[in-house]
Amino acid sequence: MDSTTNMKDIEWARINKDVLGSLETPRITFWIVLAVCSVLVLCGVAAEVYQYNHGLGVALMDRPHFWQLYISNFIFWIGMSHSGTLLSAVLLLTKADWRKPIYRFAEAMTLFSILTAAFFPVIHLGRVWNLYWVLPYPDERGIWPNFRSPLLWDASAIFTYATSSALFLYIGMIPDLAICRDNARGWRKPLYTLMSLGWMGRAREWIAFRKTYVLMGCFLVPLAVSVHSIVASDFAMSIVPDWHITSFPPYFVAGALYSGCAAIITLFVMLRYIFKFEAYMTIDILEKVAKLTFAIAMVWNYLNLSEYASIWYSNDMYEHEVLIQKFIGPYWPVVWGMLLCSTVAPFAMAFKKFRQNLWGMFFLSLVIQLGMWLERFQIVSPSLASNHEPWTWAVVWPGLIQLTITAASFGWFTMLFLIFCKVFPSVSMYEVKELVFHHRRVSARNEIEDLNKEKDDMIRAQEGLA
Amino acid sequence: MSSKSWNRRTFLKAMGLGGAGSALLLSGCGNTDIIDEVDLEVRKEKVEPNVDPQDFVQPGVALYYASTCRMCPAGCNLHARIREARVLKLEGNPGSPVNHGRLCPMGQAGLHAHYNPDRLTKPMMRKGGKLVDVSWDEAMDTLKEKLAKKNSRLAWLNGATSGHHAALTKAYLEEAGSKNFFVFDTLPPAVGHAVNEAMFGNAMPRLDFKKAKLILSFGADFLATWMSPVHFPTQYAEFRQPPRGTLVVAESKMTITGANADRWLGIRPGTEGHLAMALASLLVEDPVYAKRVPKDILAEIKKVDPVEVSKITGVSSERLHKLHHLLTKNSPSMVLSGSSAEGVEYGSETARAVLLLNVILGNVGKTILPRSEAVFPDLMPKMGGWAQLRTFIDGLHGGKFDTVVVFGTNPVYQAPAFMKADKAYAKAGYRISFSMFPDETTMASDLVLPLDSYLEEWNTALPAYSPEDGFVGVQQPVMNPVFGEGTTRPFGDMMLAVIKQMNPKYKTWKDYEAYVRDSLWTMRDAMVKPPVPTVGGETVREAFHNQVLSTGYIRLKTKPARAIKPKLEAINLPEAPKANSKYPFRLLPTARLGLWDGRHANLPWLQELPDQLAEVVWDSWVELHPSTAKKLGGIVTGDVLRVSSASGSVEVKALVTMAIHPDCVAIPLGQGHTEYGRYAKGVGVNPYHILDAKYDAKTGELATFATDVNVVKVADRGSIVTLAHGDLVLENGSNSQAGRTIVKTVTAKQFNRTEEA
Amino acid sequence: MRRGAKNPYSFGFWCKAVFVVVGLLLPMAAHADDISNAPQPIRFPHYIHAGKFKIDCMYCHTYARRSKVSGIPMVAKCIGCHQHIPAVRHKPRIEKLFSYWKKKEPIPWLKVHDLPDFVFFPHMRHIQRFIFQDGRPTQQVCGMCHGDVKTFVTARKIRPLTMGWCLSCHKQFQGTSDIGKPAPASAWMVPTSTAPLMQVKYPQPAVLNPEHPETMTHAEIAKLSNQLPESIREHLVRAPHDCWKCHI
Amino acid sequence: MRRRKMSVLFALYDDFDKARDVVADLKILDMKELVVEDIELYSPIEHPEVEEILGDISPPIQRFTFFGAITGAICAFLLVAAAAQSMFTVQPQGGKPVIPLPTDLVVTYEGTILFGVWITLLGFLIYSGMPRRRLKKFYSHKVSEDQIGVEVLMKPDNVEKVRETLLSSGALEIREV
Amino acid sequence: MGFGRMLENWAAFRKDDYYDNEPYMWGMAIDLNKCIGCGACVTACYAENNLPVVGKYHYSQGYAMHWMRIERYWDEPDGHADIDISQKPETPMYAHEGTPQEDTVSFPERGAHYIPMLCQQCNHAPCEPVCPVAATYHTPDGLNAQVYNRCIGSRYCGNNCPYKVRYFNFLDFWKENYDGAPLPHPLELQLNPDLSVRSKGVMEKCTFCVQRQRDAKNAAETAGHPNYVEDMSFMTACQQTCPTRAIVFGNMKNPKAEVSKLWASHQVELGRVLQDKTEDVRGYRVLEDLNVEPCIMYMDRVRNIEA
Repeated sequence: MDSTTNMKDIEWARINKDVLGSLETPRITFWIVLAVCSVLVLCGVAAEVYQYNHGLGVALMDRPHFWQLYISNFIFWIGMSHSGTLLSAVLLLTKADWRKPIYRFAEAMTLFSILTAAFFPVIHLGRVWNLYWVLPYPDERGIWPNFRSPLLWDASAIFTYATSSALFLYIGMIPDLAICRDNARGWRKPLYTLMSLGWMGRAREWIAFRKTYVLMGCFLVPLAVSVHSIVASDFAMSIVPDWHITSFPPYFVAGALYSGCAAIITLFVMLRYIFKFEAYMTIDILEKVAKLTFAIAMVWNYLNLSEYASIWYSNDMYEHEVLIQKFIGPYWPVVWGMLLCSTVAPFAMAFKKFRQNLWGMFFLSLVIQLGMWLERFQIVSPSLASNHEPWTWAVVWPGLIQLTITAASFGWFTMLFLIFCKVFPSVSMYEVKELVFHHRRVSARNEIEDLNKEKDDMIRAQEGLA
Repeated sequence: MSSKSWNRRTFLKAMGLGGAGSALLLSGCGNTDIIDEVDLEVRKEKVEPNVDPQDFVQPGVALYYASTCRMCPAGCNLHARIREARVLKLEGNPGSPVNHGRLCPMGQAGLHAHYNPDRLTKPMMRKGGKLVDVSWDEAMDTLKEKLAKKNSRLAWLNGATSGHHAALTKAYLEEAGSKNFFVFDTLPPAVGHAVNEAMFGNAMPRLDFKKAKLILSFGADFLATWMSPVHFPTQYAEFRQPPRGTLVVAESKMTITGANADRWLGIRPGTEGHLAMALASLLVEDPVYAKRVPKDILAEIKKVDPVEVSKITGVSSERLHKLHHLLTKNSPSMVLSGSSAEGVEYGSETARAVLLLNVILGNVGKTILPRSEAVFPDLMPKMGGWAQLRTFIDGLHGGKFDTVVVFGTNPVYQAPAFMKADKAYAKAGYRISFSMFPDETTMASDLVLPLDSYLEEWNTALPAYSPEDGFVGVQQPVMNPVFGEGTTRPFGDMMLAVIKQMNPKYKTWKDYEAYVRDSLWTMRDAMVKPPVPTVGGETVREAFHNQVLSTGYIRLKTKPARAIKPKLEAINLPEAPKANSKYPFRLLPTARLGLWDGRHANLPWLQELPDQLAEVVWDSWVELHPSTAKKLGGIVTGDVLRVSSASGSVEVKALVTMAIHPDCVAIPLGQGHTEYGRYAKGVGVNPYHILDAKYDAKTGELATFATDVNVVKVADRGSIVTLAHGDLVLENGSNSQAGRTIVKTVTAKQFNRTEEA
Repeated sequence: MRRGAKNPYSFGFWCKAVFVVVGLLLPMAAHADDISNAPQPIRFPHYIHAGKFKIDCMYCHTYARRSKVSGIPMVAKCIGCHQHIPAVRHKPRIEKLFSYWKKKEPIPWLKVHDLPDFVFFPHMRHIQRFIFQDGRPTQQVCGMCHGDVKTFVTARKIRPLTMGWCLSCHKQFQGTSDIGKPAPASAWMVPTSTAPLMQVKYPQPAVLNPEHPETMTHAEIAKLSNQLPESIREHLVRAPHDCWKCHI
Repeated sequence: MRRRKMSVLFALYDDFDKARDVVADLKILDMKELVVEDIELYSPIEHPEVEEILGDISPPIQRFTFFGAITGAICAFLLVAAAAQSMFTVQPQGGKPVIPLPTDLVVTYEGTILFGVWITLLGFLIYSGMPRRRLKKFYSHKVSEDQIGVEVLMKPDNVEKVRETLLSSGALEIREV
Repeated sequence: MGFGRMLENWAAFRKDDYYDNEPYMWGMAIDLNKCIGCGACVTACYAENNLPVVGKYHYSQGYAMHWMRIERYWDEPDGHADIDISQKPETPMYAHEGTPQEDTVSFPERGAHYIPMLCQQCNHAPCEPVCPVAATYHTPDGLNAQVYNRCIGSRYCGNNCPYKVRYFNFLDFWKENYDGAPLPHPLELQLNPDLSVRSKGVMEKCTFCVQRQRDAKNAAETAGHPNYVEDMSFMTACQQTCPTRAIVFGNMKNPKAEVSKLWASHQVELGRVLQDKTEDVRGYRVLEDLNVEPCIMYMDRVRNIEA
């Protein structure tokens, strides 16, 4: 099962050929998916324009439900971004080699899910055209945004996260861009030349590069944690029953990693199929990711249950109400669906057979993501539905506009991601080379040891004869 | 129609030009919007100066004019807030004894009647079967030709009216030599008035809430729709001050009054009289009470068996004794009988039985106070009721009238289907309608004369229930006609123009304003405190008018009232209502504070004001008790039911509530218009249309609460729009506080103990 | 794209495009705001009335000291003077004025100083403060916002009348302290004269405000004010530091 | 004394070990008589060992990071606690304490990371001598693919010695500039 | 100047009595013993504050814009067992049956629980700190202000309001009135020029009729006593129209004002979560336990349980 067997006899040249080939000729599936996504995006744009002209009423929220799907999508996408950081930064710092073939698209996923998430607070605004008022710039009115509002913390956190992860992705790509530059033709040539900053693979460059990369990794890990904690504080800082919970930040972070890992599995299988990366994205890497996902799933479940428990024992009338309404109230399909998808389903990953089943994992990852999406919805809506004021209790389900824009966000994300994979190497060539190099080293050392052993045996045999 | 001399009227005109045309006025606040990109008008803003205003007129500074509210017969006194010649807000007149500076929802919504987009702005005549706009000259000529002559076959149907409108109408009818003057208004309790008249010698004796320690109301919704929606609540507030009076309400469907009762007795419909008799029989066991009633009636009372009654009414006998105990303990008390008690075939019997309690308890003279006779009888309010409408419609059916004038009421909409009011109205020779709105009757008329709103015309109005004798409310225009000159006209001007042709002595008055001013001036000597000039250089008459107009009402000297000597008659209540297997439920067409009897259905604010108990907006509904709903096969709120009586059926959404007796279903009044403008047309149903032809035996009033109906479910759950719009709330059934203490309650004993000091 | 092919959308091209667009938009934007060339029904010569004859602003705009709005003089006021000035009766604009008067119609002036509708500017307060308390000359005070009207023909909007512009003045007069505790009047008020405050009499409306007792004497007010806490009692005048003073 | 123009030899090897050997040889040669001015290694992947071959060339990027983080913290804190406070009229503070600590901490934290990352990038660019406008003449695509390049800088009269040293350890190709 | 303000703000770090020197602190007291739930206050609010009529459809969606609503509850809350809500209800006879009904029928025999719910103008308002652009803030008068033209419609305040008395303009109710048509002429003539008409995407709420306050203060300042507005010299629209005088509004900094007297006599104090009240005193504030410090005191509903 050890991957050295197949990894070590990959020619470096072949690595270049395969990965660069992925930029040229994908399967037809690529174009189909791309077309579907762009249609979705167009629908979303139309919906948004309609909402912009008529006001948020067309999105069918109502008085207690001032927030709904837009915000839960926001949390969902922000959460998805975390796994990228996990794979690239955390595993980088922990020197886990198996990350090398897959961390590139994980990072890309991070970046694009942030870009997707960043749309939602804007779409959600009642007066989008005044968005710039949240920026702290010295205007003539002499009024600054209210930094006490967690929404501004969001803004700062997301800005930092987006730029940092973009830089992280870019820096990590420079050597590969150099490779592309050396092999590209046509319009790609100037692009890569520009972006590879004249990388020549000198020793100095390599050393500075490695240092920078590690340092950035050190920054990204706490950053990722802080970002989702801040998103959680949007809720934890309010007094809405069942939002005002101390354990929300860790709960959100765990959920984020959970859904993110599931997303990685999805994209893993997708890329492996579309770009024919069977040689690099091997089954055992998939299994490693699955193990990781399973562990995180257990953490998330623990936090989820502990939240229920803490509410139950808190003896707080308002929160009890919400909890009960969650399970037997009108939102029960959402809550039970979430529990089914993201608490029960992941136990399939306890079995090795399943972990190594490519399409099984693909399906499971989709289920888990659905579950986590429902989780975000059941965080936002039921609390608002049965709030402090019994008179205003109400149930409202997201309308067509909200759903369209949600679907569009998925399309938008996938579209950006596929385009990225088409333009930039989605598998880090130099790191795979390093992987191969080390495997060769290891196997070479083994051979030498074998030879020595034979020699000793012969010597011992001769001594025995003598 | 208006003078050209520079007096206050012309100031209004000059000021009003802005108000008449558009909102573009001084101060640039005409269009108020938080972002300029959205403007209520497209043009660049203009500033239009006054031509020649009085010196107290300042743009940007609000003025208050005193007038009188005519949204219902209660006749509250107003202060209208004016800015830039637009009336912006109506407040109560603090000095007024009627409303003490307060107003009800309808009074507040008077602005929407005044500014209503559906108001008639042009006179219309029926030519070739359809109504067409005509010029005022033509309309007035036709009016004079039709009315300005002796004509005994002329019939005049009026809404509840008072003051100089009433006087002028009376004068005209005398000139025309017609006796056919009918007054029809739905809500005033005609039966109660008749019984009061017979018993206490006055249709509406004065009620002293402050003195009463206990109020026992048999369906008298005095906090909302019982004659004065504002005056009685103000008195109620006093009544609830420590030491706090107790309110017990016995009715079949909870009204606002019932919702504020200390004890609400949901009794079976139509058995209020029996309950009263039972109480009487318990009371007269005590000789102190017994000696207050003559022998024959006493014997009759003694015949009543409380146990039997508690079976009939559904009020347990221990409750009866508790009530008896309360009545004996809290004296003086006050017993009121209201529409829902009187709206049955034996209504006057019930009313007499109820009011008899006042006599037995000796409240007469303590809380039921006499009135002195009217100073100017012509000005007194004319209430009327179904009986007069009945004779009017019978007359129409009999082809007795060739010319019919309808003013201030809407029979075609109000009258039950069996009366065939529309057909009868069609039979009339020539139909003239004075109206502000395109209501059903107006649209069926031959000549339609658009009226000024009550905020645009001169008049006097006397309250239906007057807290003081000799109280006259003065009404003056607070702004120019909204739609400008030559659109709408005041009723008074038109009638004056007609009378002038018949009697030259009316020529002395240029217009109705002069007529009202003069007649007010003639009242000067009868006033309690005639105004005297305060400012130098002011003639007595100027001073009189300025002060009367700025006060908004006048008080007249009255002779001391003679004490009430109750005249009691025999009471013969029928047995308990018979079982009716075909129509098992009793239909209660209950009035809403807001839509009233349907005349306010075209006011958006009132349509959007939730019903005070059902919390429903913009709709009709039928209320059932949960047990009834269960019995009918699990009806839930929102189901569409067909409510059918012997004379018709309506389809309306169900609303399951506990505040109604299981024997009856209640449909609110006010909706179900087929005309009457964009806000009212096609909203809800009108329960009056399915009433049976049952009349009160004595007074001949229509028994509106005597119709039995059957209820079947025709469609599954639709949406019913309530203030608490949430499904969660609806599914919780009764809106509960879910354990939160949003409204806490303490007992009256604690209340008195802590707040007596 | 082929090498060496001239890129039609070069950087320079975009620069030109932006320049042209802005060049087109700017005058339009400027025009949208400035209606000084708007056709007023009567070309009212301020420079004659305020300049040549030195008529006090508040003689015509008489509401300014009593009301939120300065107000356009009533037609009767114009007539009141002009019926005694036969010298100019023949002028077309005076003819027009009289024709309005005969028809008893208001003159449909176009609004020049048109604030956004969510801004509320009480003329009364500013007049009270600067003319009657500081005793500054009227034209100077009105000129703070309306410019040197005595040189205009019809009024023009020459100040931006934006929030920043308002604040520029208010901050200055507000003093440094705006955290809760108001600055005493001496902190920012520069009395230029010791003229006594002019008493402004409100004309008596038809009826008093509802629920409004007859106005109290100063003794009563003093008595009542003494019941207020010490810190509140001292007479403080200050510029607004509260959005709701101007925006509702 | 007048410096003479240097000449460069660039050799390609198919294996890192060979490259390492040749560097060692060149060092020995250099010890005998000073021929080599400078040696640079070109590789498609990172070889941490080159540090001890070519001597310590480790750049102090972490200092950039450190100062960047400090700057970021200060700027962000000033943004909230100073700039904002100086801009606030009484209105936004609404009668509450004017230095909201959680906010300050959060924004400071984010600012720290933001500046830290950017300035680290700056340090990287400086020490790796990038961005470079054009590549060196002898640069070969092979380097970015699978071969190791050794660049030797020397006086022109030493070219031959070095060349045979390079050839001796099996250079696939040698370019001279 | 900015720098000076910064220093002052820092000097005032952790200072929490900014508004103690302010002359005004508007408060309200609502007597549920008097309130009959007629809804006059609601209509008055519509008339005074330019509230749009949204029509049936939008009302059903929960877009209603009444700043003030009258809630009607049927049940008695817990902890009030002294009110006997467990009356054994009478068993009525159905006319169409001869026999008494088996299942006992229950009526709300103590009537309804009416409570006018409007913005409580909290002193620890949860809506204030969460607004990203500081469009809602606390005025020196102790009001909870909402600046419409600053609002960008993030609706965070609406979520955070425990009373749910913030109303969001989901649509442009003036351009798309109750039936999608713009507000018909001449209804726009009624609009109150003293305050603005809100457009779509803006949060709005009860302001204690701030436009009336402003006029009253102007009058007081002109009359020469800028820090003293006579009690009852102006009223909020709801107070002015309330037929039973259940609503009392005034300046709580003025000890002689009726509202301050009521608060004092009912032993409700601003600035404390748990009031130490003697038994049976009726004053309380809704959802007091959230420590949001409402400026509206309610007085318990009263029922005579001997009846």
